[in-house]
Amino acid sequence: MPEKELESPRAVQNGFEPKIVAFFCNWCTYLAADLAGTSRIKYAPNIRVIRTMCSGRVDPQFVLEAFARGADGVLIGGCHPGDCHYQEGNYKTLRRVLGEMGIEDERFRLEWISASEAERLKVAVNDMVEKVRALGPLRLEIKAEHFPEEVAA
Amino acid sequence: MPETKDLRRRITIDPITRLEGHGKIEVFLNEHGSVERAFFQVPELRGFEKFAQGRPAEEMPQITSRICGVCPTAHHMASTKALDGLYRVTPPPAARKIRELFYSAFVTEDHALHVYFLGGPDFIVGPKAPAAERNVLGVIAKVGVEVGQKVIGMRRKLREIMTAIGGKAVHPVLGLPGGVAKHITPSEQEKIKQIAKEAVDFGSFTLETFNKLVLQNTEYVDLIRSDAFTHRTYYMGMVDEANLVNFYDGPVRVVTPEGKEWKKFAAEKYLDYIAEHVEPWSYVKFAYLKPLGWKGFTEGSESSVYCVAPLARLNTAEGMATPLAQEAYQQYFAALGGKPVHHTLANHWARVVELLYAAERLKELAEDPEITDSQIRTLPTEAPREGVGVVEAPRGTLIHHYQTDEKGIIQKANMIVATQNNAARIAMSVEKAAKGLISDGNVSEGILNMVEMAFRAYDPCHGCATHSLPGSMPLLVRVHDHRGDVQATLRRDWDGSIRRS
Amino acid sequence: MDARNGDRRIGVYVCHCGTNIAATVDVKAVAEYAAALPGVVVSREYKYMCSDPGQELIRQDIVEQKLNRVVVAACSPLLHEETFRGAVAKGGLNPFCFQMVNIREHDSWVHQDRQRATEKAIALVRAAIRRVALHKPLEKKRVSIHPDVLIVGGGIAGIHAALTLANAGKHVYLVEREPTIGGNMAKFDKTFPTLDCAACILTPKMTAVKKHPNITLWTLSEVTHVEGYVGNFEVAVTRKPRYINEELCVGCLECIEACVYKQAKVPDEFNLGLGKRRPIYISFPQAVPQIPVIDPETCIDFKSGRCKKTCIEACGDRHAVDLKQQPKQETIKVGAIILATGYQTFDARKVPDYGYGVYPNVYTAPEVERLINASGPTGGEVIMRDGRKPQSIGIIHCVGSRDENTNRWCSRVCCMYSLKLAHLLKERTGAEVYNFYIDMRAAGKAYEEFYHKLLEEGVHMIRSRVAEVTDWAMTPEEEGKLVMRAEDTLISFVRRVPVDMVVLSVGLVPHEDAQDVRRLFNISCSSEGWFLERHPKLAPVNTFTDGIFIAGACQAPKDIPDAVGQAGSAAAEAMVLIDTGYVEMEPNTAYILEEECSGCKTCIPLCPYSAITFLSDKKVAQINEVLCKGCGTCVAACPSGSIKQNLFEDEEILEEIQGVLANA
Amino acid sequence: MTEPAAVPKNPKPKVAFYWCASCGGCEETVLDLDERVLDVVVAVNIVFWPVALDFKRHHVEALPDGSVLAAFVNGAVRTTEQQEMAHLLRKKAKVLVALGSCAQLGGIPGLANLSSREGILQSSYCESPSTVNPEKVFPQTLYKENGQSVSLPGLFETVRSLDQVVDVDYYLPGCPPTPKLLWDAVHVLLGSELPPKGTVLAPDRALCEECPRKDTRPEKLTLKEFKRPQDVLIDEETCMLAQGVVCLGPATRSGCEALCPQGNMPCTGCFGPTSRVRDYGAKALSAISSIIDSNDPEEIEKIVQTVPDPVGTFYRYSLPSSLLRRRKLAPAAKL
Repeated sequence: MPEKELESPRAVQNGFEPKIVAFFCNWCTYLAADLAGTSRIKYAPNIRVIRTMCSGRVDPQFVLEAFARGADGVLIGGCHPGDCHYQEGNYKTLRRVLGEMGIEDERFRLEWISASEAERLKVAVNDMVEKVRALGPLRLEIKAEHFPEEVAA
Repeated sequence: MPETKDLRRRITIDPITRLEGHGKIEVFLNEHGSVERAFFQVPELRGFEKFAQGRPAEEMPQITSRICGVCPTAHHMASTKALDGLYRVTPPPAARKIRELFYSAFVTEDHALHVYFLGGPDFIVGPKAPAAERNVLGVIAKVGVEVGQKVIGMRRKLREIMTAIGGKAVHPVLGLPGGVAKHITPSEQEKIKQIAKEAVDFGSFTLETFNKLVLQNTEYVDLIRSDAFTHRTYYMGMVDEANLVNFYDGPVRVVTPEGKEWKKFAAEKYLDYIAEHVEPWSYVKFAYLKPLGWKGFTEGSESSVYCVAPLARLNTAEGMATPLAQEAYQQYFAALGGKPVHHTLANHWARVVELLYAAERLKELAEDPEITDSQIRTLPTEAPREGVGVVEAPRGTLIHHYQTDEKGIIQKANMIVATQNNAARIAMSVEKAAKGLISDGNVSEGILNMVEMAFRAYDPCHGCATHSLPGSMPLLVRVHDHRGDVQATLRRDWDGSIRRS
Repeated sequence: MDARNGDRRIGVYVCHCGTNIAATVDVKAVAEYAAALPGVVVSREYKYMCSDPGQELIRQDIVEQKLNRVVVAACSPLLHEETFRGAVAKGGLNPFCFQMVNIREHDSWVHQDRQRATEKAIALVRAAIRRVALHKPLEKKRVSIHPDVLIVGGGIAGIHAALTLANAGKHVYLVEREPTIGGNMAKFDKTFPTLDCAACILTPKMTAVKKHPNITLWTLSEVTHVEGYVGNFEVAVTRKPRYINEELCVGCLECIEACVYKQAKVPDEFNLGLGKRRPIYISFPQAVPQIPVIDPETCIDFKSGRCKKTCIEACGDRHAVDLKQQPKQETIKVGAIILATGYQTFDARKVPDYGYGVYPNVYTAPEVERLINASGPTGGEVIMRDGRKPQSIGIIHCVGSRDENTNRWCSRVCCMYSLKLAHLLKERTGAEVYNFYIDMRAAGKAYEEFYHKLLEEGVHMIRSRVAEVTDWAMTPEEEGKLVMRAEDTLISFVRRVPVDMVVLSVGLVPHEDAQDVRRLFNISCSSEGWFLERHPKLAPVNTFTDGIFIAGACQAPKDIPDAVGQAGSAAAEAMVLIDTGYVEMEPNTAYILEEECSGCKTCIPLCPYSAITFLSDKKVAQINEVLCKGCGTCVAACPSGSIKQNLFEDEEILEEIQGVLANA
Repeated sequence: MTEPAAVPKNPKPKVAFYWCASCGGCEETVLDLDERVLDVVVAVNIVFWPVALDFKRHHVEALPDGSVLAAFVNGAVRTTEQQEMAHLLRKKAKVLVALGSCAQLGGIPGLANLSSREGILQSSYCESPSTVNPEKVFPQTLYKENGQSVSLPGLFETVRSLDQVVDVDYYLPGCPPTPKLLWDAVHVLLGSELPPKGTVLAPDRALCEECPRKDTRPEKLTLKEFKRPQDVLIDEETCMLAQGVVCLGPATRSGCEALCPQGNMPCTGCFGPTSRVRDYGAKALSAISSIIDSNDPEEIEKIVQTVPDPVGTFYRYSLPSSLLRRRKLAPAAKL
């Protein structure tokens, strides 16, 4: 895979840089991120934004997939409750499941950020990056080749 | 093999049968070629006790039934009773009866399975018969096709009852704290009555067949009585207030090798009487009588090894609660020289007696007018704390013990599975069989049969549902020299053919 | 990576956007990286992808390199997604076989570290490439447009938009919740900077509205429910009873005179409580419609039922007075909606230091507008609540504007109307007028000139934010006066200015029910509560909800010229929509796999647009694709994965997730 | 079936059975074919079935690769032995069938992934109240006693579903699968054309489809509280969810004919997800929590708390095959 070769060694040099997958609602948080751009508001480059039309589209499977594929954190950005229709019940239940699975609360966040709240976006992102950095890498994936080593001595 | 050769070897019999994985026997011969040590191993652990933690108590009847797919009903019921205790609720009369009816259908079916499909072939067809015939097909050949159909049909009908009442025959969903999930409709009752009648006839028929084919054959009786299959141990089983065999409820009674009552205790007190011992060479834990302390794999009243299941239950009780079974019970002890009976192979006969009892009990309950009452639940009102549930699984006393928080979430779970009670005695039987039969390093097919029979008589949990279908249980003996190299392999295949390589 | 990319020929285009992107992101590295990924046959970087040559590049490659998928990494898709879909289509490829990556707003503009910004760009591009490989060709659905337009709010903006559309032959419903249209402008006396009389320029437009055959005017009415989507809105309007039949009334106003209340007792809303009216009244002489309204709160007949009903007598055989009138529900279909709901003024009580509501002679600017208005409660004479004429007047700017404690925004109009009021007050009373300002903001045609005119008139300008208004006299000449304490920041000297009258130039704030209105029409608000435009520069009258436009001060504080200008362009936008005759719907709707749906009904209550119904015959759910807005909530919730969403299929999003994390 | 396998008169298709970490319930299903069992026995030549016959590993090794028509493997993979057997059978069988929830999804034994191997050994051999083990003796993979050594298979830290160990061709869902499904599967596999690889041999709709209670669920069902079965008298006709009882039917593949609801208890999801779902628990989770009736975060939290054990509820049978697969191990236990 070319992907490996092009992987920059920086993360290694400068210590741990959290990888955070962010699902942003097209009409609210995604716009807030655009506004942050046009306003040249600077924030941590650790988030990777995936656009959905509404945060309600964020299937719990997506969150799990992200963690399973190596994300250190997942951020969901939606409109304020009542506007957007993300099922907060899903979020809260999923949070409990993740807790049971040993994934700390700080790694999974739901933020209501409307189109005009670029500042709030910056604060949320930076805050999350710092908290996840403090937790360290998640490293969930159990690589198949590790199984033999797993056997009880 | 030259005379002068050092005969120190290892014999591996693997797998013999399966309890949570295959059972495995390692036999070590000394330089004279006689057995020095035999290990009976259980090579897997699941850890239900651990992952029960954090689960809601009410889910345990369904989760723990997955310990065993052959006797899920036993675990389901022990667990459900533990929940009654946990929430301190008493099921309404109808619910209690539905549970016992359900359970009786299960015991009838499960015993029938073993008598005809598993243990049966050894006797009905005969231990000396060509192995190729020693399977359910052989049984059918011997007793006739229509009988064969009858056996299979009977099992099917009993499983139908279980499905109707419990949702599923394997891993039922019947049990709730303080009752059962579903009531029995009058039309269902009629159906059950009908099947129950057939079951009783079937029980009597089975007893006759057994008498005819086994007991009137002195060879068999001698075999049952032979020393190779005899251990003088304590016996444990559940009894009702009249000390009669009961599968569903009652105190646990323990008798000494001499047959005297040693202790009689309520399930809640099991920790005072039962303890488990760990050996580094097996994943199974060996239960023993706690007050006596672990004395190793020994017999006699000094030993703390005890035995459960049909043989033990009959030894423990003073009779059966139903007429036909009571008759059979007396006949059984008369024929085997009084109580207690120490012969492992007598398990098969005892099982037939119990089959009859279970069928009769099923009939009684099916005919009980109250069984269709729709009042089947007592809703818990008290905060859960701790509960112990015990039943007699076909394979012996089964105990579930839960502690929860005030929300009813399991904090600690402990289970003593039927076969664990027998684990020590099984290990002894295996070693004794091996010691008695292997000398001068000669390993013959006989050994394999005998060891197999000794083992199978217990019908260990996961009693290898299809053990003998088709063919009798095949075995492998690898003969190693003292360097551990394979020197010879002796195999009896599923089709009974013997090969040496 | 993925077999599915096997038959894919992907073109990747990384935009420099001049230096906007290239300065922070190593676009060359990104393009090179992309070139090496499976399925990618072309990977280019270019100065301006959105330029004609940039788009031509894509078209050419599609033709020559037989591309079947395209990725463009540039600015926000909300800006140029359509542009590039167009370019892709020009190349003969389905426009949805395309994915846009936002490496400007979401990357180069918000990060400084070049290497990490580049890594981020690489991750996003990798994800887009993997995603686009799964894209399916899609068709936009055409929906015809209903030609009528609803305008909410009958202020100057609403009026102007209504007339513009009506003159262009469109039928307009103009809904106003007050008894008359005219809004705030109708309350003004003169307008800055030209000082022409508000009534003179407004009332002709108001009557034009009333007369116009293409305008249905509903006053005392409110929109209560909105359903549907662009081109096909269904709107419910509640018309409150006026108790005068509009069809029968000829506006002779005799009923008012005939009221058993010989003189007016009720505080008059239109005059902000400065004057009085009868229970049956007309807001102001030029009110449109010229039809009285009965206020059931104060009318004796409504309270006791024992009124002589002189109004009914007065009306005689016209029988226009109808005390039994009930609220009326109207349901209308419209293709477009213009919101021109305006603003309200800042509540001066929130700044207690200025003593509004405490000292009777502290007024707000709107009150003064009425006070000096010829048709106002005092007939245009400036008489204070204590009956005196002011000798000296202090005007405080920026009350409720540019203030950390209240509102941070500049209300834009206060400076100018303060000057206007200064001029008018001086003119009417000859009093000394002091303007306390923070900065003088006179940007606008002839505004600065107007400011200088005022300076010449000898109005005192004090650069200062007033600390407090008090009646605590410290010197004899302060006795019986209101003392304004303020630091003159030009001479940095604290002054105490005693005056008779204080005028608070209150700022503009969103209506307190703006949030409800916004939810009703499903549009967004800025955090301050102003309605949010789709783009601050390029789409100032559009909202994020297609077919709904905004005009006037509901979007942000603005003066009359701006409000009218914006109203015009909102009308134009609506016309474009209607004259096109149809709209193309984004194809990103959800659909249910009928063969797979188990009919569990989980999705039905979740749909915010009630687009899901249960087919009782087939026992499965079904989505109405025109009602579906593509939010995808049902897709995420469907427990058996039997609902899919075009452009946002599970597989596409999962591929994107894996893409951004491929190096994790 | 009664002649030696070595010299078959007319070669019948070879079939193998094996069980890994399972309860034997799947074997019971074979027996529950009842009279049809005999037909199966006649139709095929069973060459490996540890519960019934002992061809040891090396006998299977001796078989030519791909010479076995179908190998049915049930149970999750927990021990080195099970892993080795899975690989071996894969090699020998044309078609490998994961039989039952444990093989398909990890099953109930997969709940062990909520704790570490260490935790399980501790609770079994030390913490259990009935266990007397002062010297803290644990079973050893290799145990030596005066020159004699016996071995036990090693336990993996993580329980896995069969397809996480070897390539699986077909799946037969259920805990256990119903005899009907097994019977149909046998027919399919003996038949001429095989379904596409990876097919789950059961209907691909959710359980509500075949639930007798389906019509009693209101179109707009929202809940303020979930009830635990012991706290409510469950009506025998009405939709479980409509009664506030957590039922996973909407997320669970059909094929069992709604046995549990017919036993008046809710579906717990043993048939796993439909072919369109990657993570069963995630979907079960949205099936349940998206009917919560509130917009107030605190109230929602309260309602959510009325599901006492989300992981155990939504992942009861599928933890190993879930996207996360196991509880994150404490760094100490990490590799």
